[in-house]
Amino acid sequence: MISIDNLTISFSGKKAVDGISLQIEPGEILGLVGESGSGKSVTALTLMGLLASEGVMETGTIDFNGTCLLKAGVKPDQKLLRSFRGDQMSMIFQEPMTSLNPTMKVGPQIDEQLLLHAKDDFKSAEERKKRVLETLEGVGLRDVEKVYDSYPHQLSGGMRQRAMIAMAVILHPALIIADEPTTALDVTIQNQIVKLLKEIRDREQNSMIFITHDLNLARRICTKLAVMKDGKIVELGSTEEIFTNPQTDYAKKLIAAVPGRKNSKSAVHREIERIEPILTVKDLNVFYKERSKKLFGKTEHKCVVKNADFEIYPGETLGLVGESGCGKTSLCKAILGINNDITGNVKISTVRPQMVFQDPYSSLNPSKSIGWLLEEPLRAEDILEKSIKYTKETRKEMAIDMLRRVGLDEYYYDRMPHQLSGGQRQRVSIGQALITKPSLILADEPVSALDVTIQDQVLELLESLQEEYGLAYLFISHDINVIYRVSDRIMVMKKGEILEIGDRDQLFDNPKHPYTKELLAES
Amino acid sequence: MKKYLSIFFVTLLAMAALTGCSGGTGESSGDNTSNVSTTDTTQAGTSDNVTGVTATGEATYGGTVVVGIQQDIDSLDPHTATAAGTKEILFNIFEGLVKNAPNGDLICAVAESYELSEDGLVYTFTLRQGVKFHNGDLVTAEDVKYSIERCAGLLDGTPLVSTMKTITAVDIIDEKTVQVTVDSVNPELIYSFTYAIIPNGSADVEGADPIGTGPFRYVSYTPQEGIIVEKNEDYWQEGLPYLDRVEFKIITDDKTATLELQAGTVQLFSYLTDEQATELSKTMQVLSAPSSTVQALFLNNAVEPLNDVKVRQAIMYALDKDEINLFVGGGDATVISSSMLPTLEKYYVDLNDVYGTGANVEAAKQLLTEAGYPDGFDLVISVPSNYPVHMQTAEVIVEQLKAVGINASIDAIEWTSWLSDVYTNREYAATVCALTGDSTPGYLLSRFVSTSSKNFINFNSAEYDEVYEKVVAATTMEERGDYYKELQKILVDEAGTGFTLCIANKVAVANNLAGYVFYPVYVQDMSTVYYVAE
Amino acid sequence: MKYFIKKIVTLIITLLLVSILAFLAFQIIPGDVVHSILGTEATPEREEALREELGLDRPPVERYLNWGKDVLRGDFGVSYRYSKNMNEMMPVKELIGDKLPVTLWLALLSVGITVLIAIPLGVLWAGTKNKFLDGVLNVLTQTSMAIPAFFLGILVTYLFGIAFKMFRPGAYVSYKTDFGGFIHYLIFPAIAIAIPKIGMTARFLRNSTLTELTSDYVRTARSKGASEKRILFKHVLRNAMLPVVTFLGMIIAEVVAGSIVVEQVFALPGIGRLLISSISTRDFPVVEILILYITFVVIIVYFIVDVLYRVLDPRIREK
Amino acid sequence: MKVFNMSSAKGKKVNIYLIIGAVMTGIIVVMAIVGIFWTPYSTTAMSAKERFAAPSWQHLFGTDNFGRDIFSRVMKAVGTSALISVLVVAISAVAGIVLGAITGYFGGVVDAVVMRIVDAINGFPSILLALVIISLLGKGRQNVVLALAIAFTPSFVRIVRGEFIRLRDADYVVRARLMGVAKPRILFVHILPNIFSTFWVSVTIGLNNAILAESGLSYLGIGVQAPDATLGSLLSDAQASLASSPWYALAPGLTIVWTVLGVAMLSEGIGKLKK
Repeated sequence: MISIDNLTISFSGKKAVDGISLQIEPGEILGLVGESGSGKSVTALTLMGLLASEGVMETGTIDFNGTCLLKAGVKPDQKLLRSFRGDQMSMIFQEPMTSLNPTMKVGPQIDEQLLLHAKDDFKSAEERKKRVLETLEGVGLRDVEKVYDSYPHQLSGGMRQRAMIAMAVILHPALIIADEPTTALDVTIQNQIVKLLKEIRDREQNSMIFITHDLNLARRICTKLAVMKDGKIVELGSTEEIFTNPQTDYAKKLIAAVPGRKNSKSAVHREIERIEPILTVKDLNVFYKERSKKLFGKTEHKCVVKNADFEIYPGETLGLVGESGCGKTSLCKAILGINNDITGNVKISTVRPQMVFQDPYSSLNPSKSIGWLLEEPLRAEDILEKSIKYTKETRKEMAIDMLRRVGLDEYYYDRMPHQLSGGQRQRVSIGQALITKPSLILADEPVSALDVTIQDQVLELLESLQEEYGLAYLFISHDINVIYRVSDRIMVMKKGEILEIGDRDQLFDNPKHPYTKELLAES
Repeated sequence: MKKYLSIFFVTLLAMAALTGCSGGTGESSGDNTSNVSTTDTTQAGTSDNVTGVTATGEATYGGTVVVGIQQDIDSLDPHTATAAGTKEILFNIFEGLVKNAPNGDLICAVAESYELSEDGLVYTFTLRQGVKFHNGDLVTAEDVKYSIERCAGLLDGTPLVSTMKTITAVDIIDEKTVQVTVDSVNPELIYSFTYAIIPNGSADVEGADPIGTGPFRYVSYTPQEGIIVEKNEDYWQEGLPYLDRVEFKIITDDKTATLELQAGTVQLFSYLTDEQATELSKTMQVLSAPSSTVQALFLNNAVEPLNDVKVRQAIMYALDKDEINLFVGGGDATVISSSMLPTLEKYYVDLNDVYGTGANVEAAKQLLTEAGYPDGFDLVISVPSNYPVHMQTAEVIVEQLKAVGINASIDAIEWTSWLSDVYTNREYAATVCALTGDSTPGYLLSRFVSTSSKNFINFNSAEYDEVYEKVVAATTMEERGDYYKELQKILVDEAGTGFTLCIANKVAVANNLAGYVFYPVYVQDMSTVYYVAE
Repeated sequence: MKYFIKKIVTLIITLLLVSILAFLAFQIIPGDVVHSILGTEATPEREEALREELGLDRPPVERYLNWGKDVLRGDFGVSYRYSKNMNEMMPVKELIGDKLPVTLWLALLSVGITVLIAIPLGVLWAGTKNKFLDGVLNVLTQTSMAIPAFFLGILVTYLFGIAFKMFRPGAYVSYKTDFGGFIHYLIFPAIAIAIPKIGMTARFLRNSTLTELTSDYVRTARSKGASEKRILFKHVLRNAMLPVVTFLGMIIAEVVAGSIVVEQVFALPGIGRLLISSISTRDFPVVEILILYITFVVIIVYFIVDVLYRVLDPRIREK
Repeated sequence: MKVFNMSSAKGKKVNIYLIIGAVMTGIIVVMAIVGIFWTPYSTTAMSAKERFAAPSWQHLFGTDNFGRDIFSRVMKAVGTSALISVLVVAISAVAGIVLGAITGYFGGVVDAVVMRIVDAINGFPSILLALVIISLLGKGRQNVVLALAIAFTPSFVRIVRGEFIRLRDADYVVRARLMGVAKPRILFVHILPNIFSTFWVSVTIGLNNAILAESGLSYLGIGVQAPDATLGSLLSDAQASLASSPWYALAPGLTIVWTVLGVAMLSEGIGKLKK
């Protein structure tokens, strides 16, 4: 058994993990759930003996099947740790692309595990290769010889994560730690990976720690849950127990915030008057230039959005769902006129529609203050429209007013973006989009990068602003649950084509396209 | 009634000795200059002024010496080469009918003797028997005719040597006698016969290597690296040269030169800066003798305010030549005041008293006030930046002029810019540089005639021009000598230009080398240099 | 293939531009080649004759076009200044061809020394946890970059030449006569060139290694139980070297174009010194071709680096 | 009664680079500024008696071949060198920003043309460039600056261009475009401030390189005009008497190393401060 006893980790005096104790039994999948910064990953990395050098283990011990791996105040035995890592316990990371060495072929990277811990068990490199190939097959990869000789970037995200998993399981470790293993993947792939992990557990009967911020996911895979907040375990119990009967307020709040059809607050069907569309897209094709590799080959225009045909009415939210690379963002850019390589028609009956981006860290200019950022659209408008004249004071007033509307205090006016949390940034971002009062907002995955509770708050904000201003949204997300919550109508896209468009409930109750069905399967 | 030319033929310092020609045989310069003797007591060849201790010991034959030179070769054609630095090397490969001797005399080379007709218009050269070119051929009268005609422009109309323009005909009398006819008398013309004798037609043969009759024969030349010569086994002066091989290595940077001398890569280097001399004297022999250059702060007499004689005189008073000597010449230079090499004692007058060799600030200030510049003026001194000596001199002069209120500044320019802007186009106010004298005493004075194309200071004195005309008309060197003194005086009184120093030519020589001989002209004779037996 | 064509077109345009700029420069700068050749003994007649001989009496545009025509035909002309023998001037091709091996070998040696020392040093530096060593290396590399090239040359000469007597300053032997001696002599100027480059490269590699050490795949390797040494050499080094390749390319381009100052200090007859002396004597045919050569080399080296980068980085290779 | 908060003072890590860098650079700056108004001895007055005097209390760094006080000359030269290198970097950085921003952001034909010119300048010998500029604009320190600035511009253009290519499609830039912000404002108000951390590094390196490049020009004889001196020209002059009076070379040599180290430390310190 692996037991963590009274573990406290601090970074330059600040406690990241605060006196937690955990036990993991063989065959058990323990879910570590909580929002970012709650100490989940730090706990896992400490267990692996990979705590960054700035981290200090203040109290506690970690015991692995009777061997004391780490003890506060005692210098860790690196040699011992190394012999355990990979062999007895292994880890699967969130980003399979960056977590694999980009300049090393996949096969040798997996082979390294054998070289490090089980070199003597194999007579030759061929034998090791055979074992690697077997393992690759075991994680559901086909054409394993080719995978063996591929560089990470030559594989798809799902394949990469499978390779990562192969690396983790090849030595049959007693413990596998999976840190957000599916977050970076598309929904359909996510489901496959979860299935695979379950299969491995069933086959090997090893313990697993599954770290996730996604409660829906945790519920599907974990046998036991530990809910973490601010470095502490606030609730520990079997998955069903916690979901059906959460004890603490935080757990309750967390579960309530999970978007989903069953607990959606705005599940009420709204009546929208659809008379004059605010946006009409007709026969829209969006192209992407691709240079030919051949000599004198013409530059190819790759069609990334095919024959898009839809409209959005004032006050309405059109949800757009699809996997990464399906053309959602290209469609957005075409509508906004950023990409001009299009055919077809886009008609917008409002001035300057604005956009809210996914990443609140890159959508705010890091070198400007919040006040400046909120006023900038006004300054631009001032120059563009002769009829509008803002004084310095009115601009400031408007900015502060907008700060309040997006739920931020006045003093944020002078703050810099890096001083704000992700949720706060996204609020500023929304405020910046709204300050010139456009009636159409394109929101590209606006809550995907946020924690569940924050996600919930931002969605609420968007909803209330819609009410207030009568806004129309084109809301893009890969998360079917979020889409369900916000949309009046839903549009499903795959490989540049709109497969299906329809009323939310109709679409959910009665999906026509098989792909839609697949998407909805796990919601 | 022909006299032996040697009677007329005057060298720099002495009446030409008959021996110089008729008796000028192999042993003449073999063991130094004493044999090249003369009847004249004023024989003041540079050898007297040489300072520094030379190695002593038995002379040996053989060996290679690497000589550092500061400029690249500008031409391998001895008739078209113009740079002093090239001529000084070609001296070892080529010889004329006559050739310079260390004491300033001319000795016969390819010619055995010569005569000048009484009217001074016909030169008759008798060729030395058995002189061979480096290709093994004997020198013939045809070769001599060809060479002289080429220099005089009789072949294609463009004279390559301007002083030889006066030659109207070159006739072969017999196979060992050549007669040269000129259209006007010029007692200094004989110096032009130092120009090389080359094989007939050789300059027109494509791809021809330089072939001469000198002590060394040409082996190879590589741009930027240098020129290599080897011993001429058939050299007519018996016993010369000592060395088997001489490599002239181009080292443009004085600091690099110092390093290579210290390391022993280079065994001989002339025209050292004072700093180099100081630095090298610890490990090498440093010989010193007056050079054949006159350094000056040249003033453009045609520009404001330097066109005012009083301003120029004020500058003369402001110059502290002793201080310049100390800073730049290491105290070993000769302070001069006019355009004549002090080594040409017969023609040189010491005019240092006119303005003094130290600074006279009061006199300078008063003259400036009289000229209407009581507060001084701005003066830009253009200096060729590749000459550290001139750059340093200019720096000292700037300070000296500051003392009398003249606000001088230095404009360091490239040599080529200097040639174009300062020397040819005369677009400058002042410059520091040095003029190289040749063996004709009048050469350095001729360039201040107002109409001369070389009068780059725009000196304009009717009196000077008048006297110079008399020089041209004079048929003897004695007569000319008196006029030369007069010219020097006028140049000083008019304060045409601020002559400063005849800088000492300091030569670093490896400790095991001896026999280095200084010449009053810009040559580097390697034929007498030898390794001392251990 | 299209990539190559594009690169070649760029190269041609740049070369054209450079040749025009150099030609214009010679129109502007003072100093006349005719004066430079004839020196202080010039007479107006000889000046004129020479000007005609060199074709300098033609209008500038015509001169440039003639020059361009000749170059396209492969005739680079002859030097205005350097003689080949009694009556021929040195063909530019021969002149440069003679100097080129010196510069190229010098470049090769200095880059070799740089790579040999800087790469282990940079990795060692990134790997060390010793604060003192870190500080010492920091100051040392910084200092190596702060010393002017000519002074470094003098220091190397004093140290290796005068003090240790490992070579004789100035005793350069041509590659034609004694190749071994040639290389032996070249090592020391190469050291003088390499010292600041070692400092730069080691710093660069150290920083890029430190950056790589924080990446996710390093964490993965650690989680596999790989030792720090293995991680450094097996995983990080290749990735950390990628940006260093570009950086080294810049250095190579720089030294292949001629190390003017070091060539001067060590009296090496290379491209850099030829360029300087040809500029100062206004030897236009030589300068033009040299500048074209330098530009050509710089662009080609950048191009090779680009290709090399593609080979080394499988991610870019496929794009 | 005052409450002393010891923990904050103790807990904060001392930025050693910043302190050492600031002290080293500070000394140089003070020397340069004082040097403008006062030096212990005249920097030009010569003294035949005191040629090549060894360092002493009268002459801290000794005297040179003209008997001038080397310490005074170094003081003055520090200012000149610093001024030249700051101006060179300032001019080339500004040119680099403008050209790099335009080429990087817009790409296309402008980019192709400007980059070809940049390539051309890269291959162009800076000596010839310096000569051209001096012939066009005459002599003077300012033209050394201009020549070096032109030679330095290509590297800045490259760096800025790269950064602008990286940032031109950043979300906040896209947003600014959607707001209808004018192009120049996007370039210089929205994007520019965000490249400064990268840019700062090249500016520091540039300051260093400018000092070195100027000394290279001095060595080749086209730097500042005597008796004006820079650290590089002093060092170049001092070489002639390196063996007999090594202090002459040591004084400017060490000052260069000191200055460059100081600036490097300071910039490293500032870098750490930002983190």
